[in-house]
Amino acid sequence: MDQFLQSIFGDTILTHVFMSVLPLLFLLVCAVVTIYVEMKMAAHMQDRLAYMRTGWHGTLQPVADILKLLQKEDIIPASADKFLFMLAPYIVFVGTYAAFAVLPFSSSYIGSAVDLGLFYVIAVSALVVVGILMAGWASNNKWSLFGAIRSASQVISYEIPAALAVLAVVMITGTMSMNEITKFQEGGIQNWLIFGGPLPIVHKLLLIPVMIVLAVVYYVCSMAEVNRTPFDIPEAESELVQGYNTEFTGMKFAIFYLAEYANLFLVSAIAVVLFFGGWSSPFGSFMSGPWWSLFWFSLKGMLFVCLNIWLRWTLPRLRVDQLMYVSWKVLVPFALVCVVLVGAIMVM
Amino acid sequence: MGLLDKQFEKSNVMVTSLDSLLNWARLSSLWQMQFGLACCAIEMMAASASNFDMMRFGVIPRATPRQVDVMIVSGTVTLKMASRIKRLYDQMPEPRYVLSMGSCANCGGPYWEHGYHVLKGVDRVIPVDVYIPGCPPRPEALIEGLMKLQEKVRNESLAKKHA
Amino acid sequence: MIETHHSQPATSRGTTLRTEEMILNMGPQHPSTHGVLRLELVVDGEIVVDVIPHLGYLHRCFEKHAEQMSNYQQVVPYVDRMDYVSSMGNEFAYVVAAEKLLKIQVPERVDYIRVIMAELQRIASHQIAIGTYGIDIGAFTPFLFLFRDRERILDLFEEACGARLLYNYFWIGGLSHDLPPGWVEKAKAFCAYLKPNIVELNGLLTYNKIFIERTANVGVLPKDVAINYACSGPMLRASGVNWDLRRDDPYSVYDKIEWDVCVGRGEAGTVGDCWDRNIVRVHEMEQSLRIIEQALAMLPEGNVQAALPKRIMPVASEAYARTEAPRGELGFYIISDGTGSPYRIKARGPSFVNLSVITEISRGAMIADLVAILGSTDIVLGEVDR
Amino acid sequence: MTFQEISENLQKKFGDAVVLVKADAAVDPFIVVAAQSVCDIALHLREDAAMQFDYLMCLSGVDRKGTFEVVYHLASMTHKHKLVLKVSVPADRPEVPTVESVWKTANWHEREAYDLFGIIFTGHPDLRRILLPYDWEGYPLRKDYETPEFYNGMRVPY
Repeated sequence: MDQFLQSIFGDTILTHVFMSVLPLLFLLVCAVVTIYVEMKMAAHMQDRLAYMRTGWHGTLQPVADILKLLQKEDIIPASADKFLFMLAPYIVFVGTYAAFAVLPFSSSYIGSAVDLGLFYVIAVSALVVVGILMAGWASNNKWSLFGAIRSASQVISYEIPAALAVLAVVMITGTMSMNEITKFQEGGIQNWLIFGGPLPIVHKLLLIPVMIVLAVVYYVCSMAEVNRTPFDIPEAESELVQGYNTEFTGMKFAIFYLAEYANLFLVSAIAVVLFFGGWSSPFGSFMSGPWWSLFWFSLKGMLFVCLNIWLRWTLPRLRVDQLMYVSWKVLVPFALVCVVLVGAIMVM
Repeated sequence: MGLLDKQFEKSNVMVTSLDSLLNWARLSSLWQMQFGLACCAIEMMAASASNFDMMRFGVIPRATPRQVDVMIVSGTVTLKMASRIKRLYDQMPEPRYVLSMGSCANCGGPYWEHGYHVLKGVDRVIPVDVYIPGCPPRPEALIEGLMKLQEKVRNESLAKKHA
Repeated sequence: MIETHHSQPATSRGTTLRTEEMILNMGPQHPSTHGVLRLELVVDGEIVVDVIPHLGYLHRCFEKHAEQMSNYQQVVPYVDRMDYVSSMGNEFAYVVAAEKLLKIQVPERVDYIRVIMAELQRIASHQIAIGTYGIDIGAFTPFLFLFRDRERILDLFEEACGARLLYNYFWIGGLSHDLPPGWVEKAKAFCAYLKPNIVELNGLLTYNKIFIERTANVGVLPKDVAINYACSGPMLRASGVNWDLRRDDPYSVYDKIEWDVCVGRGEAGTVGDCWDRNIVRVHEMEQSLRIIEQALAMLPEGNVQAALPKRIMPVASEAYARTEAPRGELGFYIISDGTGSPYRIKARGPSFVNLSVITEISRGAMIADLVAILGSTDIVLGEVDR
Repeated sequence: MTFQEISENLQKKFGDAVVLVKADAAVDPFIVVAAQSVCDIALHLREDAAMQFDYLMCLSGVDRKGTFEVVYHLASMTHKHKLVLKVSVPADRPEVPTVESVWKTANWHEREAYDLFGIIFTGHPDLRRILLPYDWEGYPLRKDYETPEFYNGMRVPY
């Protein structure tokens, strides 16, 4: 892709701009589609139709929502910390966007093929929490503050098991580059890491149960990181009104809104890369190629997004202390044991 | 009224087509304030629930006044509550609309005569765009009121009105 | 899971490191105050140290209106609007009190129809209670499932009296309309329709692991406290008190019908916790279906307006009558001065009384628990404030 | 216990504090007691093993034009009997001792009676207005109440 663009534009700044805009484009499309899918899916689970009036079955609704939010008055509460208040949504968005840069969307496109891709994603997505904390603090609203503090404590606790799950994958593949991890799993569904990866059969059989546990651990953590039910306590509507974004209006809220759904896709995409073969086709070399890999990547990502939506609209919400319990007393020990097991199997 | 509303001296093709786009966005995404006052709130809930499903029209209940476009005053406004409603209205960003749902919010309803603690119509504290009669109005009536509001939004313009 | 009930608030334990308590205002516009209740919370981090309820945001002067009406029948529409989620239950209580004052014996058909309507209303009311409780805990879908079923009940009401929410159906000495033809069959069909849906509800919400974790052992209301605070209805029964006015102080024809009083047994945690209050409501829906089915089978023929008094003119006297409304003991104290207009009517609303215990049971809980406790008391502000 | 037995029990124990026993009332018979001893009588009614009125159903204020009445509707969950107890106080000094220490539920009921009638419950731990705003003037359920023209700048009448 790099070479392709360079052949068109030459080695100019334009190439780099184009390369960096692509993830943004992908992010926006993802967010808009996810918003629509969430509302429609939730509605159909609940014997409803939801959006019907904007385009075919309301397909243009997210566009209308964003366009409307653009027109809204921008209110900054009088007692808010104005600088942080204005900055917070952008920090959240930047955190999400930056993480999209290293996602391998397709076999021939990755925004930035960093060697430490996974490390980078974990580091950068923590920026989102900073933004949320800023938002909650700057609003000068007690409910927002509650949301922000809950969010910070939640993400800190859930990054640990998530990082452990990632660590196990890194131990198997021996690389932190997201593209390399995907390439490691190429060659069909049996080579995906959830099924033990392309290892000798004994290793594979031993790895499968461990990897399934790790995938579940990672997925649960990812739900917590994007603040979705049952882990949506930072914006628990019935408790904290809207949590950290209570005081945000118009475009600022729209940015939070988009970032939230983009984040949802991001964590699903990372799960796909780690355990489900990334952009690689489940049928080996059949249906593979740059465009097919983009298709597979999006499809797998959206499937996990849908799973998330399904869970969200089915389950109630946990309480703060129960949330911590799940993280520190359930997920961390499981992940630790799995990491040790993976190490033992790899040494074998 | 939006920020750009009535900012342009003259209407022209650009303004009118922008008008219709922006108005379309506004009217098809009327987020509603999730708060109920009295009996009408139950009918409002019924209107959002599966059988009537106001979300078909893009109406999503939001808990915070900062992110809503339309406030449905669903029920009796008491004198104690009136100042709160005023504050909630003030917290809403422009463009904002108010639906007065039910007789109590319109004019005091059955409490008009002896209700020493009832505000006789929410329009005494905040401006109202659409009044929905009924005690309580059926969900269908609420949806009708919503469509009247959409009609109103559809006719808004960025151009200044010339008398 | 972790026990969060500290008998002592955390601030009073530490002496060296003292944190500051925060005063938090919840309501009158808050998603989980079920209307316009305002709670002033003193919180220490997430832990609630004290709760000070402020009511009256929906004080619609019911008692003043009742005094100003020119006859007793005109009070019924205002009674409807007290607990607007269970209007039939309110009307029932009021007409029972007025008939006690006037010493009217209504035809048996009227009594049976009233029982059927009141029990249908109880189901509808509990459906809202459980549905909004689900929202409080964070589950949105059960709410919509319950509202879908509730619409069936409203259709039945609408067919009988023409209104969806506020009916003015029970008149003193009779009913405004007889049942339309075919109504009984539809009601029977509804009973058959609802039973599997209650099972589905239990699977989706009541026995959900997270729901149990959130509600069991939370907001425990001991038996003696419940009685001292005069709690009633599901709130009282969940605390293990076997008490139901339909059985223990019978009115209308409840003594001719067989059903079980549902009592909290502490299946998921302690007796009298939020989960018990919820499960009592679920079981009461089942029992109400039993009552409706029996009453439909026993429904006699007759003229529902045969006992309507020509002029309602009681002698100077006073009467207090109480009935088991969906939320508990709903009583009306009517004083007549011998004229056609009531001298004073006092409504004893179960929500008002049940809410008064909230401070007692939510000290030391977390904010999320407070929401759960408030939801489980199932208040309707129209009745709290009247 | 029947109403007869309860009233005899009270008369024996409290003598003059029982002002009136109206057993032949048209619907519910009632007992009127002296205001200053209502708390002791209430405690006795709750504690006496034969009566055990552990449940205060309702507490209402009534404006009798010249006097105020406070009406206590009691019930016993163990014996399943009921009793109507009344206290009558003059309108110029409407003071009744609180029964909050006997039945906690009386707390809010008494606040409501204070709010709407202006009856002062002496010894009440938290006697504030409950339904109306704290800065409301007058007691609306009194028969001579005039609805104010304005409240906080808002016109009250239609």
